[in-house]
Amino acid sequence: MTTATALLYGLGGALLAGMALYRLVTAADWLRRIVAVNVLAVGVASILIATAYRGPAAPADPVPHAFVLTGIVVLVSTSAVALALIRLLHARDENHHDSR
Amino acid sequence: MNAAWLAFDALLLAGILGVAWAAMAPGDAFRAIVMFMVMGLLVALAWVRLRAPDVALAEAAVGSGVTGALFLRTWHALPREAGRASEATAARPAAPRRLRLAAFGLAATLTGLLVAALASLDGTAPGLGDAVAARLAQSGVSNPVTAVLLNFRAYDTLLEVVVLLAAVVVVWSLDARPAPRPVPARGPIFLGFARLALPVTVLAAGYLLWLGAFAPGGAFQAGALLAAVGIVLLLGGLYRPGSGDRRRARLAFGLGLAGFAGAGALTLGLEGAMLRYPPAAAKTWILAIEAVLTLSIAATLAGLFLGERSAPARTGGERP
Amino acid sequence: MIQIDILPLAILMTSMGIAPVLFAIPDARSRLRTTINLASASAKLALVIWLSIRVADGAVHAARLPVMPGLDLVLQADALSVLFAALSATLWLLTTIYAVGYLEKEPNRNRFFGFFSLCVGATAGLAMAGNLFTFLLFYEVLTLATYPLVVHRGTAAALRAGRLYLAYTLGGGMLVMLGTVWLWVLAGTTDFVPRGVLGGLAESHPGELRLIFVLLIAGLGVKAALVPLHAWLPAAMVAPAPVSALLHAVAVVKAGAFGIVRVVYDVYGIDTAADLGVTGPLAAAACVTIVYGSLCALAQDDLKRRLAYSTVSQVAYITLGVALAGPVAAVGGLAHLIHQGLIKITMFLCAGNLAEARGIKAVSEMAGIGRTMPATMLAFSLAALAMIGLPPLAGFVSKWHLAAGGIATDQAWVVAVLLGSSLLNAAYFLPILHTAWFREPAGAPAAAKRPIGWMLGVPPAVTAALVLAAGLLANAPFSPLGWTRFIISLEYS
Amino acid sequence: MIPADPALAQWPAALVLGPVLAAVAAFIWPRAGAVVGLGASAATLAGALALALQIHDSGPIRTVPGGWDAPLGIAMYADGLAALLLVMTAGVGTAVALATAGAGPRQGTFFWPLWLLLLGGLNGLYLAADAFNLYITLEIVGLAAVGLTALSGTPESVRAALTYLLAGLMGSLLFLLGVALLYSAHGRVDFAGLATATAAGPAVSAALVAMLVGLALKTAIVPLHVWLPAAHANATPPASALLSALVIKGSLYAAMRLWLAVFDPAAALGTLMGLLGAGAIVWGSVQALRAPRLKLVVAYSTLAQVGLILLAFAVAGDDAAAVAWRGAVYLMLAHAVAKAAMFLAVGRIVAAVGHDDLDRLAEARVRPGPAQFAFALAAVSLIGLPPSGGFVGKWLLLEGSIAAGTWPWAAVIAAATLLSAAYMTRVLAQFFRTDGVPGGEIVRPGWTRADAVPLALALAALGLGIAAAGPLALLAPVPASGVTP
Repeated sequence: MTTATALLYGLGGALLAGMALYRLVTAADWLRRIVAVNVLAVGVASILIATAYRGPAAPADPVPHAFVLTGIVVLVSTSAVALALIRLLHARDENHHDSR
Repeated sequence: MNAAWLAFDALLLAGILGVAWAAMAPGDAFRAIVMFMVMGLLVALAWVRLRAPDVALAEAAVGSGVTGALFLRTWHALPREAGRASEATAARPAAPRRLRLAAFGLAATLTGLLVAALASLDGTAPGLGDAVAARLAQSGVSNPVTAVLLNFRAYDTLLEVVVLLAAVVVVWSLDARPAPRPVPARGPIFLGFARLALPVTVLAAGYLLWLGAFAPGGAFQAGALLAAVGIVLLLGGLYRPGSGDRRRARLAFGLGLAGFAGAGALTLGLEGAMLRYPPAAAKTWILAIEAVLTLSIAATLAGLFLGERSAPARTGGERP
Repeated sequence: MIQIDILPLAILMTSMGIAPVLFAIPDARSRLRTTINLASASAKLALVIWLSIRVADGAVHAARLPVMPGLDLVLQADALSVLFAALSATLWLLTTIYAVGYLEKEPNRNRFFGFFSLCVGATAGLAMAGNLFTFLLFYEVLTLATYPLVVHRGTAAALRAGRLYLAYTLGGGMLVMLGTVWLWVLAGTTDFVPRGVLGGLAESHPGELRLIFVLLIAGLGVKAALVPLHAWLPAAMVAPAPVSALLHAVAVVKAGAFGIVRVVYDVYGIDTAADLGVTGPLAAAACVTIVYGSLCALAQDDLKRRLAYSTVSQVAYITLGVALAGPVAAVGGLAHLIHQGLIKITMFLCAGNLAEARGIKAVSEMAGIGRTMPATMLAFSLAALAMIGLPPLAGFVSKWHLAAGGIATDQAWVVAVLLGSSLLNAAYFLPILHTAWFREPAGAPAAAKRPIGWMLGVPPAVTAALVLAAGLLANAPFSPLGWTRFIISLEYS
Repeated sequence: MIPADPALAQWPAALVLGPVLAAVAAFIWPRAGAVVGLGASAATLAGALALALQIHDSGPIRTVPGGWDAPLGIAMYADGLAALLLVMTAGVGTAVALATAGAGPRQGTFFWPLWLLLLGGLNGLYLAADAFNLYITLEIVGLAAVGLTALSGTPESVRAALTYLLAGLMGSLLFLLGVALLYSAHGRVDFAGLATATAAGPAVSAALVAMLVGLALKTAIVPLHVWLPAAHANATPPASALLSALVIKGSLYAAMRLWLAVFDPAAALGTLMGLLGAGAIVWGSVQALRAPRLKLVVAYSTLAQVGLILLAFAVAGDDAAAVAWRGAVYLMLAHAVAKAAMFLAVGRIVAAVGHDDLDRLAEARVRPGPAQFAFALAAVSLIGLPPSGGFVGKWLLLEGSIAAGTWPWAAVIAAATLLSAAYMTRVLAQFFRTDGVPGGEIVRPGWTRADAVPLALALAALGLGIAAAGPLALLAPVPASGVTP
């Protein structure tokens, strides 16, 4: 890591990833797990953005930025699918209850 | 100066970590979602701080905004009586102690591994910043991130649009579901706000798209804004999809990818390499692709939000 | 690279190629199926006869298809191939006739005959395999094609037997595969060459070669029913009679014994094998099997079980002949490959007829059956006497050579084993004959279940005649003994 | 920029663009889905075969879409290994598509765009020579696979899809984490550059671990397999066929490619992979032996088969490892063809019998002979008995481990064979058993056209054991090939 700032955010990303992994494994409901996955992604993004940082004066490396941008779109797509599945699963459960 | 900034960074990071922890903590789901959205905004702030304004915009608009909206929509669909998204969607009851310990071990390992890895880096890896800068003039745009996304590594972006389409195909394939709950009536304030805000947002989206060529912004950020417009329109009942609109929606979803991949095929034929633009016309190609993408991304994000069957027009008791 | 030779391919395809056709023919169209079956079996027999003439003339017939780098699927006919191919082709024709009659009304005949021809095709492949790799391929195909036949009846007992069969034979196949791969890694070839392919490896890697030998022989010993790898064979007698014939005479146990012959002669070479000191233990294993199988046979009342244990014992003669490492004994062992096949198929077909005609399955139920079914019992008796080794029947010829070979190689103890075994043979076969011919039926004779038509009657009669001929005409050039001498003259040149 | 022969350069890109464009078409015009899907699958197969022939004759092809060379741009790289998997995917996919085209329209509407997206994603994955590019293709594959899982619409399948999605998502994020670390360490993510980059510090090791764990999650390597049985056993038959035949191969291939071309893993890590493989063999087999449902047996067998393939990671030594890798790839190929046949056959059996309860199969009055026959033939290849692709793969794996002198792996391979024989026999015995049918005649329906595809695939799995010389010739340089020709 080039600068203290970058290192700081990199380590922050590592912590975020660890926290998210812990919650991902222990979470009791699906919604919370999807939140945790999103936090995990922020942790990864943090490492990438920190890598790109070249100090306050120099322009940052745009390639990791492009990676993160892509990752954000990929993640929102995947989250949307997961949430749609959760809704469907719930609707099924509810139907099941109604039919009883 | 430097120390002050470092203190700010540390504070911001602490805030992000705290909010993230709260967002993932058990308890009220609504609060968790709000915390998550707040985290997105703080993260965006951090990205600005790290000179990544494009990413900050995307994080705010997509990572926090659209994802947050998706969460809220799901939260709304979950049963009230069960405290919304605790038991009803529970994969299993609260984690037993052994599992918590194991999870802690895993998490600690991951963090430790990452810390060791990051600490070992000495910053000698040059990265590709110089390479981008050296070729920026040939790329057709002056915003380096846009140059990477739509020229140097446009193939990645093409595949990213494939992911987006795949997501909407899957969401729409989950259609054999019962009638969704009727959308609650929106109050006059909401509608008034909507009438005022929408044209402004559309303008802002167009500006972002155009801006992306030389400053932070671009198709994805603009698309997210436009998607917000669409969602507000649909939620407020200001626009009611008709029966033929589902076909039109599919067309809109597919259009971006069709355009992008079509450009890929065209360049493959013309230039002998997928997405190698004719050097003189690179900017035209990029802007054309971005324009199509913006519209399609907006439609797709809205489509992801709404799903196939839950367009408000269909909730008025048409289903038995 | 690819080498095409019509003759071996045709011999293979006359049985394997028709299997898909047989699968596709609906059960009801039995005449079409029988026509195809008999036409192919006859054609194959004719082709094998032609092949034997060609091979006797010294012609080389080889087809080759590369499968993996350096490893080819090779069908190459030599004198030893012809011996086995002729046996299986002859018996296939007869067994097919028998099976058509036997299964006249049963369901799933398309499946049965499809797999039956696959089995026989695999046997032809085994006979003509030009290297150990090809042999392994057909060895496993044989296992797979036999399983549906063993479980054909679909009963719990049949499935149990099938499971046991698969457990043993697939385990054995795995051992053969391990040995083959190891040999390939070590020697860089798996070709069958008279007097072996190992060259100088015997000096440089004796330990590994001994281990490979153990792997190969243990794997092949499963099908050859060497004790203690034999338990599947008596269990498999729940299968229909034609399948028993297939297991005991035409294909399966013969495949194991034939493989042992190939490994000792054409992979290791008899001299190398003897130098490595592996033939002695093999001979000992064979002797144990001979005696143990006979002792077990004594204790069985169920006729097919008794015959099964007899097979365990008799097939080990072949192994013994090879393991004695001398030309005379080898002639005896190889000739027994044919003789035992002819004898045992006669007995199983007769046993099948007894069960079909009168429902007789145990020795104790056979009292007086010689009078009600004289033709069947005559064939059976001839075979039993041949197996005991009564001159001039086929069994005598092989045993004589084995004993002479033992003496010639200074292993006179073999004579004692053979005498003991013959006495035991007599002890479990003669009571059957006595019961059948001389005992009065205990009660009323069992009612006839169904008539024995020509399809069930002729095949055992023919094989019995062959047993007689193989003994009487042992010195004719194309007799089993004559052909065996020709083979051995090549291996011990 | 490198001047590429345009005729060659177009193949890899076209193999990605074609299915993607077809997916859009199939999505926009659902009614044309089957026509578009079948046409695009067949065309992709033709293209993949042409590419394979080209590579066979003139060596690997490397192209740079966009005209910007790596590391700034993205390279696509097609060698024999990639070509083989391209052909496998398009071939199996076309067969499954044929089988699906006959099924009802309900399934067709979304099946076609999902399958075509999967096809495009997998093609991109095989051709990727860039870690980030690989990540996106993995996401495409993952999403399409989740869509296919949920296609049957049953609550079980939806739940399975959700679990699968979450596992896959976690896997991709771990993979992305690895990419981030690689970029941090080396400032580039192209395979060729990463392979030659020096200094394998903690960051690179951490990247390797993160990527492998992520891919292991997606490949369902025991103990990260919990999502697989439910997902594969509750999807529709064509979806199950695609999921088990192709989808897990994508991430497995990615792991293989990284292992061979990018990283230089320590021998101990290889041994660990081998141990994981052995564990997967035992666990998968034992579960398959105990599973109450036919589809579950088939799903669990996938775990064991993947474990077998993992053994190649453990074989060291230049020549021995090369042989073992060829065996592993061939096992992937054989497994794809045979498992697709098996799931389609199971679909036919369930359709005829009405359930897939293993203990009650022997009581079924209806015996769909052709489908059972296809199942049995596929089982032969999965067990690894000759003549079948599974046998060839197993032989090479065995040859590699014996040549390397690593006897324990050879023993594991032998045990895997016998275990797989045991659980397959458990199923076959139910087909043959007839004395459990309570009264009445057994009905044996004859051939129908729907039996053709599973049977053809099963026969193809056997054919791979005879016609192995061609595919193996493509693999001849593995693993010597990096990503720069």
